[in-house]
Amino acid sequence: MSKYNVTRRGVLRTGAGAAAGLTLPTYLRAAAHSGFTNAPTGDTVTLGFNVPQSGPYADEGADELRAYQLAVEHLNGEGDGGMLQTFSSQALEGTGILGKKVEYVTGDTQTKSDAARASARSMIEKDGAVMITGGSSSGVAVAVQALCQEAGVIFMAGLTHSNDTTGKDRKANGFRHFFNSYMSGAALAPILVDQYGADRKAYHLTADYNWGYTTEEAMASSTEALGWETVNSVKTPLTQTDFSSYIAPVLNSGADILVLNHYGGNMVNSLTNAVQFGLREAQANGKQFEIVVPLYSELMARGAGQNIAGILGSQNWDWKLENQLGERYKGTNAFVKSFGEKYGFPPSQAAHTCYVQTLLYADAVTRAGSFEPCAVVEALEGFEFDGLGNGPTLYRAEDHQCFKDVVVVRGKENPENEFDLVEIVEVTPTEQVTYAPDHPQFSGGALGSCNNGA
Amino acid sequence: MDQFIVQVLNGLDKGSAYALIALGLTLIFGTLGVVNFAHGALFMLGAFCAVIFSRLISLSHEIVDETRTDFLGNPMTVDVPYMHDIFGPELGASIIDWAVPLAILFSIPVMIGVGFAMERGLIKHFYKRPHADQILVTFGLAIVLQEIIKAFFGANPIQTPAPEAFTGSFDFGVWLGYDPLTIMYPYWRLVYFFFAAVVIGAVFAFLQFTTFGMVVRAGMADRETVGLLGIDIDKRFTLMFAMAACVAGLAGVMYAPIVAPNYHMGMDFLVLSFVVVVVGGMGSLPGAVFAGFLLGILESFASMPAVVDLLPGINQIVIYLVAIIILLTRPRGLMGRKGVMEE
Amino acid sequence: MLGIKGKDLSVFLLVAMLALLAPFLLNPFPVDSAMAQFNAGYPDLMQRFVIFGIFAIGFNILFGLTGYLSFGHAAFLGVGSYAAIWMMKLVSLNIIPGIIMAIIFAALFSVVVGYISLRRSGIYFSILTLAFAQMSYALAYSVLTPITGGETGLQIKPGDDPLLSNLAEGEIGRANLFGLEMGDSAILRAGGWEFTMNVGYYVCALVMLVAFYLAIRIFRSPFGMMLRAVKSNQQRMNYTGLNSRPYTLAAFVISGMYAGLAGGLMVAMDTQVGPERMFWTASGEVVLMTILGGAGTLIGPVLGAGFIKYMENIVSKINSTVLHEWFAFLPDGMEDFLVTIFYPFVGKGWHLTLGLMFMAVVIFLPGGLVEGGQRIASIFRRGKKSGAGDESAKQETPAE
Amino acid sequence: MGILEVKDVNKRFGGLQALGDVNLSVAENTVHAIIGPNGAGKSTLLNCLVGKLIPDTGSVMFAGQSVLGRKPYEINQMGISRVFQTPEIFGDLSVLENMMIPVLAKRDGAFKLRAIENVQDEGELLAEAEQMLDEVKMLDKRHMHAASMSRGDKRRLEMAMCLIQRPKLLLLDEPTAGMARADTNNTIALLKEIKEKRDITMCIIEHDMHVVFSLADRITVLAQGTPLVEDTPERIKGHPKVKEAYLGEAA
Repeated sequence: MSKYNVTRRGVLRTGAGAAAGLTLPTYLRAAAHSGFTNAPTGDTVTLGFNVPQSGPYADEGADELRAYQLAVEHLNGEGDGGMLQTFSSQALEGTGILGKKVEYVTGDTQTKSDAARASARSMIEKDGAVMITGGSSSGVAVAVQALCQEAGVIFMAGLTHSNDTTGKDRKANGFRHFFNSYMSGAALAPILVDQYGADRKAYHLTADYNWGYTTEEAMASSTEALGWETVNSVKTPLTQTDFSSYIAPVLNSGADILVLNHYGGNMVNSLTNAVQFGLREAQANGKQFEIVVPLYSELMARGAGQNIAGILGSQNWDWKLENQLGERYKGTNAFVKSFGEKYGFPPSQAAHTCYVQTLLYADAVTRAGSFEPCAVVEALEGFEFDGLGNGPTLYRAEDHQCFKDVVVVRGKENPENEFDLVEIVEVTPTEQVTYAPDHPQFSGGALGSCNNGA
Repeated sequence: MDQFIVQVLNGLDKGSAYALIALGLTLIFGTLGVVNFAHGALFMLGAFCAVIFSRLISLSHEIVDETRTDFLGNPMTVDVPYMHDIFGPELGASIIDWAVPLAILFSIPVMIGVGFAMERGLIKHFYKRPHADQILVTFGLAIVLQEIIKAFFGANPIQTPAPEAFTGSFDFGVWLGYDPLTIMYPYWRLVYFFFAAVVIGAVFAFLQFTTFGMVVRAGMADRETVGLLGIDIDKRFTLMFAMAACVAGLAGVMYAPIVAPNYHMGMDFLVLSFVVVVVGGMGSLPGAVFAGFLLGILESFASMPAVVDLLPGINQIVIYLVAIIILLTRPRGLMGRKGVMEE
Repeated sequence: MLGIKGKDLSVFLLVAMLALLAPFLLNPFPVDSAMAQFNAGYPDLMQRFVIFGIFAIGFNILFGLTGYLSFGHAAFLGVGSYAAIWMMKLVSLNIIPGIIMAIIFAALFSVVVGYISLRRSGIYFSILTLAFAQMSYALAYSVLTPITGGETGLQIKPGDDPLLSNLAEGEIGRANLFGLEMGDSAILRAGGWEFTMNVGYYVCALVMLVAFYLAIRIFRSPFGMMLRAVKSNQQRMNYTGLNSRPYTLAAFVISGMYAGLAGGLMVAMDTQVGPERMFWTASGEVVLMTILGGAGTLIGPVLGAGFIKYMENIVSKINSTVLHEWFAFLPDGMEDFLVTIFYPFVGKGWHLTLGLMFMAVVIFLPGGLVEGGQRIASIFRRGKKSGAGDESAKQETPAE
Repeated sequence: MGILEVKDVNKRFGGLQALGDVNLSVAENTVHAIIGPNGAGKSTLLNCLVGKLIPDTGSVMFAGQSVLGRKPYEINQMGISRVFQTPEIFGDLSVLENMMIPVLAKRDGAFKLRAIENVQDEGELLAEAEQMLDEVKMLDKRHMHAASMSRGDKRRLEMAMCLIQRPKLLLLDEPTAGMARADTNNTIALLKEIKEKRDITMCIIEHDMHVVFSLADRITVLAQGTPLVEDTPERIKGHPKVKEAYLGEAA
């Protein structure tokens, strides 16, 4: 088994206390360790928040970090407690985790897998983090998840939407609360058909990397199942900034729907270009031309400005859920309130999923009575909960993916402020977005067994 | 055929941006012999001139609107731009609407100032230093400029729309005898193309017909001789640098509505602009412009669905592939002069 | 000793000492102290120091000696990494075959790229190498996904069962050297200090010392002299009966092999590869490391690599909480003030500090960090014996 | 039969006839000077001899072998060395290293990968290089940075670098151009010394008649790309055609 052996601040606190005045160095063999990687033995526990702080997703990373800081406050019994009151599991009491005060370290993933792994390794090896969480892209999530599996710590994914994270690259030590490409497709398709009719021809522009592929596949298969036809799909380079040459052929391709399987800056630019080329006003096949963006993000909606108005997409969560759709989404308001009061604006879905993941981890540790990864895995597998803003949710044991309602949203025509850019169209219930663990879009992966590390 | 025409237009449009950036870079690179890795950052600063200017003219004061509430349930505060107070709501709104074109006037002094400060404060001391040192110092400067912008404006792209009058598309097809709606092209992109043509023309005219330009061209050809003639080339080089910064900035200002500016857009263009300059040939202004348009058009063609189906991935690599082929067949790029940056 | 002598030998011994004692030297602060944030003596970062050191040493053989500025060296690192991980997935979890394959593939690829690119010189050469690297990156990211794993890259998976390893069903293979796992560490504690001696690090360090030793030999060899002649005057070289092309190509391939070695080691230490490793910024990074440290000097590139990696991994982790901890002893107003001053330069602002450091080094230390070291050394020496004999020593080894 | 035989060489640049039917024969162990007014084609001819340019027609034979189509380094390996108008040396290297490179090139050929051996271990070659430096009175400067030397020293170093390869033919392209009188005389003395001490053929392109008449055994006068006369210095001095060529230029 693994012999990841690392510095542990927790141990050292007590160790240093005991060793005070000692001059003889103590020498430890890796094998002399029992238990698991970074077992916290002092009165604190360290979590690692690994988010993009530079590069295109830095703002999203900053929002994730805000949520983490809020979660730590709440876990330590500071602030108003946020979702702790609404969480269906009442194991957490605001006294840290298992009585240990929560401390955290931060790192910069730069949205590059190498940098993200370097940062995560430093958290594990230097800072003694017992759980790593965060990230804003699937490449990073998959890379860090694999690292955590090897090292024997828990990975609670941040924003990662590719099927692969809990599909072919799933890992026993990794968990994803965020929804995925398949769910976006399954949630959006019925509503698209409902809004735009079943006789539609779709043209896909797809970011040329894994997330783009899984999203395109999910969108195409779920819409085709309901009668749509996929006219063409074109891959666009990740580094593209001007999409004009990809957008221009769309109008004359016979398609009447454009699906932009893009995220972040790609999405902002391709959508802006599509609007510039008049696709919003165009008519095709005697119908109004429409644009669909499968994965929405508030921050990117802000970047897209007016162009996002009227465009359908899906989200993991939205801060208006409880206000508009009631009790089922309780917890939303509690979180929005504490976040808003601390930072002055409502949280993004990235912030929400990160906050929830931290709480879920803390809760699982508390219920398991141990920080041991395998115990945590066991506590999280098949865990059903409510009150964290998404309604009743299941952490499925087979692939460590959360199953919950998916929010279908539309860009607002006349937003009142820069945080009110989307309106909720409908919520697709859990059953409709649930799939079998061995669904073809998720095949080829195995969780393996949980790893406790050293 | 109609698709072909659209892609030519796209290519010209992309090419305009490449050509403008490469033109400025060639002025610095070919004239002053400075490898300027901060050139992308200058382009980015130009785009942010548009952002800053539109923020400035939409500066507003808050009025509490009791009838509405915000997301926490408190009374809503509504922003009213000062422009509305000064010029009345209508004229004020249209001034704000025209922010990007007006930002040109704002950006010219700003970019000249930036270029001037950069040359006097930093680049001047690096003319005689090895290229490696120039790379390091300008790269450092680029990072610093980027981070300053990031600190103020965040990492997200900032939408900077073109004026209302330029939204929508021009129906080229009708014009060329095709059916309506077959060849549509956005007005703003046409504006960008013409703007680029004007700027490029102005730079060439300036270099061709003024004494200043003649001295600079002579300096590009043989710096030592011009120095020996007793002409104070330094002062002219400062101006030259400021002009190059200004060209990069103008390219950025007008580009803002096409691609929403973000703090690292300069880095995205940096490598490409070096490729364009080198493919055009070191020290050749027409070469840089021509290469810009050539690569823009080829990139557009390569991203046509039919082409991508035939050669998967060609859209990813076409620029580099073409660059390799050109540099192998024409040792000094398309129009390069001998001996410039060959050691 | 070992065929090197004088100043070279002392530089080599110094580097060897630093490398072997790194776990101690890099952890100067007790773990519980506020300054522990600056400790860099944990396995991952130490490994990165030496791996990027190898990369930069190799790059310097090309750039420092011949003056040919390659802007695509990260491609060789990436190719090496992909070769190594496939060896580990398919053949053996022992790192040796992986690293050998990494070097071979990087060498083959660099022969092709070098043969074509070296037909041009100066900026034209730089752009050719850049173009090859960017093409490799773009293809690895997208079209070559079946081989490269695309964006998510390649890792060792539970299903991977290398030919020469007998893994239990579902067990994830780990990189090892004849059974010694790279993740193994011994921890030494003394008082409040803690030192981690990691197997992987020492493997890297030994490889780096070999690489560094070879670099010294190359620098002092007839071949090295020919390379410097290429940089100095190609015309004279050709009229002296020397064909400069094979010399530059050999230098290019050797430095490509160093890059491949670094890529292979990277995989050996952390079994995953992603295509960003080949992006132009990665190529640019090694250029910056070399220039920052001092191009053409032996130890400069290693210093440059260490400097940049330190900034990336240590400064980026300093957040406002850490700052508050540091200044907690001050009165509240002072504390907040200082935190506000420092905050933009650390954590998410680490790039700003990096950019400022680049500018500061190139402005104040034109010869790179090595010059900084020399200046400090000369201050000390002047203290002892007013700097006599210094000049001639420098002339003996112009490319130290 | 001379060591260098140039036959019917023609070279055009676009519409300009740079060389027309040049015939030249340089006898072994003589000093042959090529003179002529500016633009007479002297440099073009020289570049054709060393492989930098390839003539359109004609042949250039050196010691019985054709040099046409060969690269400069191959031609050097055949035994032709060249001294440039402005000294071409390895400025970044020390003087001793400058001398080592031609020695190594002579021994190892155009390319040999000797990456592990130490230069300092090449005792014999070092001794040879130092002896040569001693011969040109530069031994005390052997650790100097070559670029930091005076122009005269650079010229001497360049010649030493050529001579150490023991070439059969030494081509000199205006070796005294831009030199002060004293330096010129030193150079003449050096060349005379070389001529006396070694079995070497020299071919000099020169403007300075003083140099030419002090050194040359035979002189070819080139005008408008074609040889006018070839004769001994004494007879060239009073030759009407030569006067015409030079005076014509002056007028």
